Amino acid sequence: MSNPEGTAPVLLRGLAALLAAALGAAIAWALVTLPPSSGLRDAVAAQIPASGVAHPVTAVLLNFRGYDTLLEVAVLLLALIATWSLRLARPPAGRNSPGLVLQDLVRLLVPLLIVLAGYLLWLGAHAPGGAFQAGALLAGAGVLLTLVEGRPLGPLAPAVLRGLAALGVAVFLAVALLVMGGGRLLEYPRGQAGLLILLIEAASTVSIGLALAYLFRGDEPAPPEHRR
Amino acid sequence: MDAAGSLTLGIIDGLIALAIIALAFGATAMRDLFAGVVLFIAMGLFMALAWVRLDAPDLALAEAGIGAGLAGALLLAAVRRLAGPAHPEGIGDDEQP
Amino acid sequence: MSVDTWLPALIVLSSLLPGLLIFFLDEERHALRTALNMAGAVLKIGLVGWMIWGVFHDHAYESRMSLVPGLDLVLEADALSVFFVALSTLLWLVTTIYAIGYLEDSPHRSRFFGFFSLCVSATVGIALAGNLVTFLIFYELLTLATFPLVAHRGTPDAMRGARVYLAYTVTGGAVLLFAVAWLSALAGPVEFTTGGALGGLAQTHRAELTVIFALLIAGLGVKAALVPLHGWLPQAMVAPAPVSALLHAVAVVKAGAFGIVRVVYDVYGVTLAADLGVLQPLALLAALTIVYGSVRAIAQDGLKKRLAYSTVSQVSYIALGTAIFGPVASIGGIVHLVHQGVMKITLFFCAGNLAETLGIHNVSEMRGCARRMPLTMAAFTVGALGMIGVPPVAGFVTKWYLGAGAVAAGAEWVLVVLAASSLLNAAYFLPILYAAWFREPVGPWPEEHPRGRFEAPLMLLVPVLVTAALSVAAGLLAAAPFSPLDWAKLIAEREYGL
Amino acid sequence: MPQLAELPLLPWAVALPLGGAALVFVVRERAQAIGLAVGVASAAVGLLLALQVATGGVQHHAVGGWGAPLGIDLAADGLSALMVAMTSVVGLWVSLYSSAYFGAGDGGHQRAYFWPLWLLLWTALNALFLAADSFNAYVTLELLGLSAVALVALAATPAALGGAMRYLLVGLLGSLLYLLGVGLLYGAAGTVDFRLLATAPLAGPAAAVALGVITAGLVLKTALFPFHFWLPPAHASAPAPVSAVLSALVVKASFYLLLRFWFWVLPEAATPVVTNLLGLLGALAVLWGGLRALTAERLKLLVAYSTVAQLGYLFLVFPLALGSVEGFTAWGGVALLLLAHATAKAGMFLSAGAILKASAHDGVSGIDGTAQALPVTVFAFALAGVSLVGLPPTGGFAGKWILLNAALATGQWWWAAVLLAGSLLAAAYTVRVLTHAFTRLPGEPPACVVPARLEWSAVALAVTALVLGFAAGEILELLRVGAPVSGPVLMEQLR
Amino acid sequence: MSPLLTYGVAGAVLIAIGLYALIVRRHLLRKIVALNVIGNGVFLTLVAAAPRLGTPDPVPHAMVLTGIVVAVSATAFALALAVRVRDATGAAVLPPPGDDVAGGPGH
Repeated sequence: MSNPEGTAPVLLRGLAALLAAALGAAIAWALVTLPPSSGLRDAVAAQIPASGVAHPVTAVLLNFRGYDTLLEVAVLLLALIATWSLRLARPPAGRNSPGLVLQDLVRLLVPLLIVLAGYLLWLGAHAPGGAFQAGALLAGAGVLLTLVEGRPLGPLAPAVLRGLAALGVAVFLAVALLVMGGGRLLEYPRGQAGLLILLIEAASTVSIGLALAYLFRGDEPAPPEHRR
Repeated sequence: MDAAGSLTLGIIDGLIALAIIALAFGATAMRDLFAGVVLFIAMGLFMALAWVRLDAPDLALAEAGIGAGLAGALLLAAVRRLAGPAHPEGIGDDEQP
Repeated sequence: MSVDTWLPALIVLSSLLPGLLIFFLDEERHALRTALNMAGAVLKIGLVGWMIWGVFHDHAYESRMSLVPGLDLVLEADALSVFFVALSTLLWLVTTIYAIGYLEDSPHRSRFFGFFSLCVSATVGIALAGNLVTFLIFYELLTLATFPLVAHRGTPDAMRGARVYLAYTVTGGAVLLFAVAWLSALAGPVEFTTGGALGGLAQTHRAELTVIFALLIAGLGVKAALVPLHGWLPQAMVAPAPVSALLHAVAVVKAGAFGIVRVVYDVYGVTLAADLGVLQPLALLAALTIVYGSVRAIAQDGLKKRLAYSTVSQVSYIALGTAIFGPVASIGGIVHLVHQGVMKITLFFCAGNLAETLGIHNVSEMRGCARRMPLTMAAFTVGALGMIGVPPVAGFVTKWYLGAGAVAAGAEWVLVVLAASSLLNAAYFLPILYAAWFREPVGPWPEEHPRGRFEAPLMLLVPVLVTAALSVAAGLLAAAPFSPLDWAKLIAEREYGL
Repeated sequence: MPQLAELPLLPWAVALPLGGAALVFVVRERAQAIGLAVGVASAAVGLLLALQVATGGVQHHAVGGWGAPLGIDLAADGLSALMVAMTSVVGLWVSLYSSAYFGAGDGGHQRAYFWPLWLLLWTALNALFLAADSFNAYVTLELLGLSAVALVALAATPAALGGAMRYLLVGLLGSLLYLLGVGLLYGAAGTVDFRLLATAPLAGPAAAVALGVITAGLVLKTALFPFHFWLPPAHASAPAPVSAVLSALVVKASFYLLLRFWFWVLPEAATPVVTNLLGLLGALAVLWGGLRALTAERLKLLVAYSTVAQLGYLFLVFPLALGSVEGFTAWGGVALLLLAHATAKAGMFLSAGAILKASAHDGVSGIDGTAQALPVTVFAFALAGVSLVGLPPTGGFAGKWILLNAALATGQWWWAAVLLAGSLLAAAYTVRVLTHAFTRLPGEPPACVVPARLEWSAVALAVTALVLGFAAGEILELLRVGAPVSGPVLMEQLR
Repeated sequence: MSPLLTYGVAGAVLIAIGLYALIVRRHLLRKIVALNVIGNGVFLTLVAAAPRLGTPDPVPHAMVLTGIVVAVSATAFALALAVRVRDATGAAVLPPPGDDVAGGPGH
């Protein structure tokens, strides 16, 4: 019945078009009529000195709204677990085997990307950049390696691999709870915020890069039933 | 800045916006999946431009790296997998024993 | 925290707890199960006796528990409730004995007796309910507890009968729920009070009250098997004999009738009901049911089916008596709660014995069976004559008071109904008696497997004789203190404030 | 032992399952044991939290010490506490059940992945119920949706994978619409904190459109008729414990957010047209879901459609409680129905899972005779059914009674009629299952051994649904903590 | 016309385009692309809706950054699931819902 390229009957298309147009119009209308406001810009600016970083977005991400980011890293880990739980079949290997040129290019590129990632991570404290951008670069390196070697990383014990994937959540949560003590979750002690944020970001970068790269690969290197 | 400058900027903004819209439409309407994905990646790059224009360099970086780059790579990989033969057996369709 | 606040709850628990325990008993723990059953039944009788004495001396018993603010579970004892409690307690004892004998070595006895006890607990709860919500709760519990009993055999037509039964009762329950919720939304939690609980609304909400009354009767009428809501009763005949006996004499049908009495006397108050003009239609409906049931009964060959239609007819005497304004008729209706119970349970026990010993299921097979099973048939005869209204059996007292009350209330047409129904009763009972006593048996019995030295095992025989004796006693000793009639008079006096 | 009031239970209710999820993912060999332990601990924290709110009133926790609007707050009022407690009770028994349900049959694959996914889902639920911040709620919503879909796909049958895919697409659309609304509200009010939004002067097209898209997205996720199309396939094809969690908890999460926005943030936006429309859709859901359950061929599909119907009841809260002076009656009734359905439906799915192990095939007619093979499990199913029907003395009855009172005392008898029609349909499809279960097969009952944990977890949940009927008073007291509506529990016209 | 408004309206249009495609297109890959288009539209709207005065408000930027990462995670999983569905059913489209045929193993 279902030809993949097929589409829905005309009536449905008409209704869908109507619905979509109405929604779009409503949103545009809402935007046009929005009264001007400065949002939380000034509140953020006022607290930047206490946040441990100079770059406002990083301050919001890792300090003011760090709890969101903790859950966000969890979402990424979840995506990896969920994808692995599907047990995709390996894609037919060897097809479009990379040429020597590409392989050399990758050998050149990967270290560069890793260095660049480290730089972005460090930069995030006071300029655009940070864990996610850096993680993306690491993931890019992983993708390239997957293309030429079929896997983003050298041979790793499955448990170690999973450990690295969960590192971001683990460190983030551990810090959040340790600083809580008697006080509040993620309430960095004065003065140590910058260091702790860097620690969290470093761990997250590794996990983000790893997760994204393995999401690209699709299946788990050593799914349960291959053990024993 | 002077009126002419702001006007040109306004025109540039309009063009970027139009490009995004056009690419989005193409990405969802293209007959050929691969072409659609390519258009989607292109749209991502224009999104990055838009973020720059909106004074959001962080988003520009993230969009280029993650939104366009990695999402694009994932989509392309998926296109390739779907083009390949199906694996009806997957790795065992057995349910809970 | 005195015993006064515990007694009603204890009376319910005295059958509930054994029932719950029995569920977890192993099939083979025959002795322990019997012990639990009997202990519960005897204890209950003791407690009820105590309570009757107290109520007779205007002692008040009330157990109250609040579910949510404005929604209380209330169990309390008044003359009417102990009347019904006494009936169900007594008959539960004999029925339990009978059931133990009847169900020997049939499967799933723990399940059966568990639900059996739950069923009685629910009935007692209905009797003792102190407000409409409590009544409703136990009324629904009764439905739940009886469904597995009807379905007990698990055969296709048992399941069908059970489904029909549930369809009727659950729908009736929903209507009742709606009516009760509506009334509570108007008047708050409706506590049963002698002479009526709705005084406040009498003038302001006449229309609503009339509609709600109709809904209440419709909901209760399903269990009370008022025409045209009686359809489930003949279907439920697939249940084992003890269950049918209980359903017809005590539990389900009686719960419906009792509910009607409660609504008329203790929710609306007979005066308000008469004032709203809702009694006349109820009386007509009851009369119609009486005649209709009797007519249908004649046509039935299946013994239990014939008895079932006879129940449809007989139970409506209660509604009829309730619906005729005036203490005398009320006495007739109320006292029939008990009279019909003992007589009808006798008849069903007999039917069970006949089926057990001789495999007789149809009237046409009963020729000469009295010679083979004289005791059983003697009891059957007593019950049948009682139904017809032959003195001195209990049924006569009922009809006498109904007639007198009707005349007193100036509703002579009721006499016609009574006469007609008596004739019809005779028409479907006398042929049975004649055939059983005076005709020759034709050939061997369908499937004869006598057990024990007597015509039927003692466990089956004794209950029959006891209930038969009770039917006679209720008639003979009607004048004695604490006789059903005496107690019914007490109730009527209190209701009419005489 | 520190005072209950001092315990930082809100953050721990999120941190505990989250850490547990990461742990069982890494230490796969011990996933079962660790997962069960974390489940028990999380349940304990959740119940303590409810106790804390009941005794100490509304609880707040300013994450990072910044406080709204700059930072993110966690908050627990009566409603949140009840939802967390519900999650704890259901989660506890589902964890126990799962520890016996997922064997090593497929190389332990399902077992290895169920635990991290399930604990992440639990994290998402607690985080969502405790979020005082609408954007944070968006993140939890995504966490919830993805883990739920992955758990459905765990069944790995074509039906399950298709159901999961549809579920995922609908879920993502729903949460994107929600995010859009949150963004617009931020533009209009400059905050995403629920309390500040409630006090902010929200008006104009932006607020209206925001509320519109938020409602659309959440209604989509709550599977309100006619957007229920995705629910039955997903819930019916998932592994039994997953079905239980989905029907009992996951759909309630998006409904909870609906309440947050309609009763706290923008109650003034409620017009009779809107509230009655939501109520009407709920009524249609009750009828349609009931009818489909009555005709469903497969047992678990029947139970899934029953969920569609039961969710319909919840939407009666809008016409009956929103903007009415004595809204607490309907508010409490719906809350009770919600809890009763959570426990009863979870028990029903768990028992269905056990029954299907003993039955010939997954059709309703395939379970003939299972009452002999698995009396305990069938008893659990029946008891759960009784609560769904709303027969006394179960929690379902208490809720239904209070809701009836709200409808009739305000003269809106048609909603009462819907409640009764729904009860009759529920009775019909429950009995349909029971008659099959009780039908005695010729010969010996099928010999069948099901792990005791499967049977008794189901019983425990069904019994909880029963007990709710007696705990109704206390529950309503807890619900009053920080409730957006007031009034007596039961109304009386002549007061 | 300020850039905010331009891109905001563009965002609204993207949402409309994506919604239409999500409903109408059959192929799962297209539906997933459509969702990403909606997502980008929402992000644009989010930033466009936020502040109107002077230098930008970093909070919506952080929110959108979170949104982008969540979106890519969801996309990755959705694509994997789509491939799995294709493997199991033979076609990369949604199987019809009302599949209600009894039979097969009890559990």
